[in-house]
Amino acid sequence: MAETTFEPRVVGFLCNWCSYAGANLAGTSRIQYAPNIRIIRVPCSGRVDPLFVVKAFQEGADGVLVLGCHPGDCHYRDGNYYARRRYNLMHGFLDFLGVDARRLKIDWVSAAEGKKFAQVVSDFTQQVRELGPNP
Amino acid sequence: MIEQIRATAREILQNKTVDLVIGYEVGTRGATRPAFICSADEVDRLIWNDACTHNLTNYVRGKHVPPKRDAPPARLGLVLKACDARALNVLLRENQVPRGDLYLIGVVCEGMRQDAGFATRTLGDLQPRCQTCTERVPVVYDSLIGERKTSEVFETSEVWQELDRLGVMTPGERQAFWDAEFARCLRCYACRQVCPACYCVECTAEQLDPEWVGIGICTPEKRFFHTMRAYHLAGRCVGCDECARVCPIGVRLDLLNAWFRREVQQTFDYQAGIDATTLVPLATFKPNENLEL
Amino acid sequence: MNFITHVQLQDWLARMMKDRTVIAPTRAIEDLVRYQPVNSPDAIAFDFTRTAISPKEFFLPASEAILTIERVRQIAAGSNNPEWNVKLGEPELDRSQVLFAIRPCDTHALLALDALLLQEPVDAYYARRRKQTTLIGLACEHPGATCFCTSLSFAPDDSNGMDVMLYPVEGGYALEAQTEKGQVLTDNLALAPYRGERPQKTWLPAEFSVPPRVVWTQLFNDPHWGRLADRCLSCKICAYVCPTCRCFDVRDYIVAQGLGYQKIERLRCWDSCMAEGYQRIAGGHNPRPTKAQRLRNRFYCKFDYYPADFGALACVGCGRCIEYCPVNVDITEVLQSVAIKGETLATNSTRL
Amino acid sequence: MTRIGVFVCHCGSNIARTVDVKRVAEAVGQMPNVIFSTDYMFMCSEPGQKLIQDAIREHNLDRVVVAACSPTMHFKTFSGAIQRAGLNPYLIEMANIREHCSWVHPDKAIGTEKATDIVEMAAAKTRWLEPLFPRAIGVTRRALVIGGGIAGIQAALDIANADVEVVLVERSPSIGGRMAQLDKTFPTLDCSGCILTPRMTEVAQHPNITLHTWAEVEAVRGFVGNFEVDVLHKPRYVDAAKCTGCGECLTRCPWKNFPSEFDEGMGTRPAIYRPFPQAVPNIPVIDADNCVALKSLREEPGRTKPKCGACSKFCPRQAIDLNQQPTITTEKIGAIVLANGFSLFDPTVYGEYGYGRYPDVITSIQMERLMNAAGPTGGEIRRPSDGKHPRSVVFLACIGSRDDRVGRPYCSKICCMYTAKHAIMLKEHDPHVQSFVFYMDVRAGGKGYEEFTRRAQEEYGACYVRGRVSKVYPERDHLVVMGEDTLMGMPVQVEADLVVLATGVQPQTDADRMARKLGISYDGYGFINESHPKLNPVESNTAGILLAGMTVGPKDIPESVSQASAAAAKVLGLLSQPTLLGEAMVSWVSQERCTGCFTCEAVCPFNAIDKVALRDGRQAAQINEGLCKGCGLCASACPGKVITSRGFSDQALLEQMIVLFRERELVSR
Repeated sequence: MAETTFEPRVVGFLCNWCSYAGANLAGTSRIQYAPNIRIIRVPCSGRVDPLFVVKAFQEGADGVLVLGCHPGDCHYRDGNYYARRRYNLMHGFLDFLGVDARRLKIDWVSAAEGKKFAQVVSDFTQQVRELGPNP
Repeated sequence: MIEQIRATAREILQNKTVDLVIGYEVGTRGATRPAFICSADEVDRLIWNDACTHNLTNYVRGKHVPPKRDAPPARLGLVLKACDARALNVLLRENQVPRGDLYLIGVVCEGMRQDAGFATRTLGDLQPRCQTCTERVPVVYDSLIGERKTSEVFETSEVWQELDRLGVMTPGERQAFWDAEFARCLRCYACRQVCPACYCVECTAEQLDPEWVGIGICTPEKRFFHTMRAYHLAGRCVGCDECARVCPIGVRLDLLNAWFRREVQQTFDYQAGIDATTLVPLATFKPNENLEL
Repeated sequence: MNFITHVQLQDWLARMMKDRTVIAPTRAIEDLVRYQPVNSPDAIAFDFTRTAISPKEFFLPASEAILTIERVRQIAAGSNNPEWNVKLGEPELDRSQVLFAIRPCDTHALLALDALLLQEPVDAYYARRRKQTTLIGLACEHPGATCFCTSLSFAPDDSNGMDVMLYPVEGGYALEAQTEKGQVLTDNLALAPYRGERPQKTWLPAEFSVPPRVVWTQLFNDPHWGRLADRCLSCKICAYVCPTCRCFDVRDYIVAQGLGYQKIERLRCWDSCMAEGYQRIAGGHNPRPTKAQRLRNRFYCKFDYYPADFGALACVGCGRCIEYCPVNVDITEVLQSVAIKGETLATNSTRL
Repeated sequence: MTRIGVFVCHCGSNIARTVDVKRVAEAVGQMPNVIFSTDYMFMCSEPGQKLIQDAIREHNLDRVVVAACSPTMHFKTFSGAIQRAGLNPYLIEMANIREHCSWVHPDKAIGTEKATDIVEMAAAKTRWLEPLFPRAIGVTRRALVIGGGIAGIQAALDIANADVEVVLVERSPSIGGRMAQLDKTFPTLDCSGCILTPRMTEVAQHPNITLHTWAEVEAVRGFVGNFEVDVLHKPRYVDAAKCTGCGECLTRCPWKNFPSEFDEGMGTRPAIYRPFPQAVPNIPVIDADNCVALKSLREEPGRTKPKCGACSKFCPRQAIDLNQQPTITTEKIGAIVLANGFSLFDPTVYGEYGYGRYPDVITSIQMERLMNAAGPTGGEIRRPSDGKHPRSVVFLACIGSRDDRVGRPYCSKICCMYTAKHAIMLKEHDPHVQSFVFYMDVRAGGKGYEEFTRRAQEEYGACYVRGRVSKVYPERDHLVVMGEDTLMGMPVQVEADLVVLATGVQPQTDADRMARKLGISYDGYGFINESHPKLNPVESNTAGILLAGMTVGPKDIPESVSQASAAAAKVLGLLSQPTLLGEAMVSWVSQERCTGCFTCEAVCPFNAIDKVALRDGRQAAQINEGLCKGCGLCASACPGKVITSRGFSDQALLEQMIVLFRERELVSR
């Protein structure tokens, strides 16, 4: 396949209470975004062991998005604070292992941020598209 | 120093403070190896030299768990270097052994040599971790043997330089570097077995439901295994570098762990094993911290 | 016996590389010589005593798909019920290979493995690789620091099992084809005959002898095993560098699936009795739960069970396990202490 | 082997317009384990649900995928449907092909491909779903109310009147809270004390209410229906059983000039005091920091007789007990109402207004005390510096409200109203007073509120100036207020005898600590998060902990009272059940593989990890299913991966990825 038609495969781990609901809102508001993302619903961004991300890259994902509630708004009080620490480390470590750091993004999307969700997904997909397939 | 170690071991064995002393002895073909001394008659086997590189805390859990149900757990005497003491603190913090069942013979360490602990090998230079070690005296002990000498401490070592060198590569180059390293790996799991902080009842790499890591001895599985191990050691690795020492084909595992140690130190101002109470950075948080994502 | 110079040897190897995979000792990293497929004679490391990893990986690969299973969903004409059709496949094996500069001890190990794996039921994958591989042996010049083959009554210049044997001599090698397979390879080499004597070396004298099986049987419950295992890490280094350790694990993996399609591979991978979970069976029971039992099994396998079952020692004295054990579990030390204990037992029993 | 049924919904044209529903159903039908797959116009309709139930019976299905809308929308519908067909209600997964696909991707080819993936992922996940059974939890029929302000009082009374026992914990010496400090209430100008004190007395006398004042909640353990609450009783140094509240001690105490907390520093109180005359309970408390007797005992080791003994000497009942120690009692509780109130913004942050430097710059709550007939001035409005009756009073609104610079971007909601009330009351007290109000906007939403603020301006002549004040500075015997009238577009200067800062509302200073004790979440300011801001406004996100009053955010009295009653209703609903059903999607520890490192315990936000000893003496973690909320933090933090997050197990999550990425080879039939 030619480089120009490369469509990245993006896995998104979305917390059930904020980001998944934010994606729902994007839907009810009919905000279009890049269709490349495949969403895995998790109870909390703190549920997403960074090893899932490592595994996703091993299995062939071109990009991984982890979205959770804004810090302080976690449905489970602290979950995203832990996620923030874990991904702060894991981001750098994947980069150290040679996975381009731009292939992993963690961000906060609330249930009210349908528009932001669409924006984050589209921007990230474009970024990964430019990076090309995950070697 | 050897005489003091023997005297202490003799005393704690004789007065029944401990059931077993774990130290070092002369092995075959010039090797120095771990020694397990059960009675005062045997203490003369104990030695101390610059090849006592093994991190003996690795044996603590195995020896402390009673072989038979209802048997009292063994009380252990342990010859302990500065780095080992930090590893012990990690075990203490993680409730793996009660402090009360241990008698710690701290030794002031002036650094260990490369290629130590193996039969027939000639000792090399000071190990990289020892070149930059500023600690030398264990953070925890019951009796301390030896005196702190003023020995030269290097600003940096080959490990940190290598980290810097890898740091300026492109992601692709780094991936190539690690692929070459992991390609050699045999999956003998010596790195895991020798690690005092790797004590899971069943390693994630060997679990079946789900099977995080397949049994295939191929680079993707090996890469995942080493990534997982390094991540699980984040904030827990004390940098004894035993994993790199024992690796029969020289995979640079010390670099993986050193990366996390440096990052954890810089981001969270945390060093594993300094005490036995502070939570590892990944098991705590500060609500208002500003972390790059 | 013919004489071949180093240059001629390199030419010969280069020619072989055209239609065969040539596996030869190479320097993988500094201080680590290992057999690897090579594309040029220049990559070959000649200055080695013994490689770090044994060449068994070219007969029993560390990881090999021994079976593929494809399932395809189909609906037969005139039927409404879908069925999953199963197609089995066997792996294609590598092309013919030449293993260059294999040491006699490693070939002894292959002979020992043959005793098990070529006996019914034959291990088809091993058998095929054995058949497809030509062994060019290289006699040892100096004993390595941990070598002890002579104590096991093996000779470091033994040509047994080799297809072609090379003996280092002044200015080159003395070459001798041992088998038909070897003959084919050496046939069109225009070599001068080797006039000298077959080189004789003085080898390390045997330091000990392997205790007889009866001693092993008597010592099975000796507390010594527990003390020996104290420092053992339960890692698999000894088994993975060993030329005769051959244990494996088999598991099925879905490697591809789509709608109406599934492809499964059956992987056979190295494993070792030193690992804690190796013996664990369904339901969780572990017949060898302690590392003392596991370490003991390693020695019993080599010197008691295997000789009894297959007639060959499962140790060839290569000394790799001694060299790479991080905690100095030294198989010669074990053998010697078993021998001494055996003698004590014998004296005691005669007294009685 | 699992037998999966897939049901793809058209949702009218909502899905079918941009997703080829039939093709999705057909494609997914080719997956291994998928036994049955079909599409239907409206799966959630009665016939749609019947279709699913029939298929379950006919094809012996044991897992169900419904590809339709978001699970937040219809999970309960379909979960109920399969349960009625005899399946465990947790053996279902919803594939969200509407919100996450058909509504956002107009291209039908793309939509169909993505929908197929989504349904495949769901089907892959169902293979790892297990039957789950929520546990029945016993319920203690007893409620705890934290905070004795009007919200707490109301909640306690409503619960107690339904014949349920209530424990009310208040940390100050008396209940009454902020409302007790107020003079009048807007917009009716009822006397605050007159309407509050009957309720306070009712609390004191209610047979179902146990009142603990001068007490604090120290620790909360357990879970809904089964809380254990440690209550710390601070020493009063007065034996409550003996004290009659005669007040003799108050008059006898020789040390009388400590600033009164209740009067916000405008008046004084003795070292032994009650906050205000109508205090409930009417039992004084000794200020341990300032009492000479207690100080002497504390600071001079060996001293047995205190330096001063005035109160004990004159107490007719010998009720003074200087040896009292703090005690902790443990209460068994079924549900908790948190009504711990609020604190007021500290206006010293605005240096330009001179609060704390100029005595005649006061806050509104101090103004309340000045106006109150029982206050330090006996209800006469005298300014603090020289006791003069002010002629010109300037009110500054939005002090610590709607101001990002001080971290308070929200509106405190009540300041506009109480400032209007002050302007009116000032005029009532003294017709010669002119008041000025500097405001940003007048926010007067509420019954009779707008009329009230207009009255302040129109009937009582308060001069409202729209604009921020830039500076307040003293000049001779008055203050000068410099500001800008943004409506007129010109700077203004007002000479004021008294400046009143309408300070905003903020969370209790220790709100975060309280939230952590209770295991509930709070926002960036420290206000407690509701479980849902619209639909569960009085529930926290921990079951069994309800919220009332300002702890959630700014509110006026009627709102606080109605929220308190709502919380009480929720408590009663909860406690009326003999048993409760717990969360089913909780974590589970495989104990034989647990190393006992208790990393899970460190990260669990709900204290749901118990330590248990195994038969071989090892310690292992165990999930308290009553406390666990199923967030899965423990599962992801466990280094040995021995914790399973039910409903979101590692297998289930991995399988969704794997089904996506294993090399695609589509074989058509």
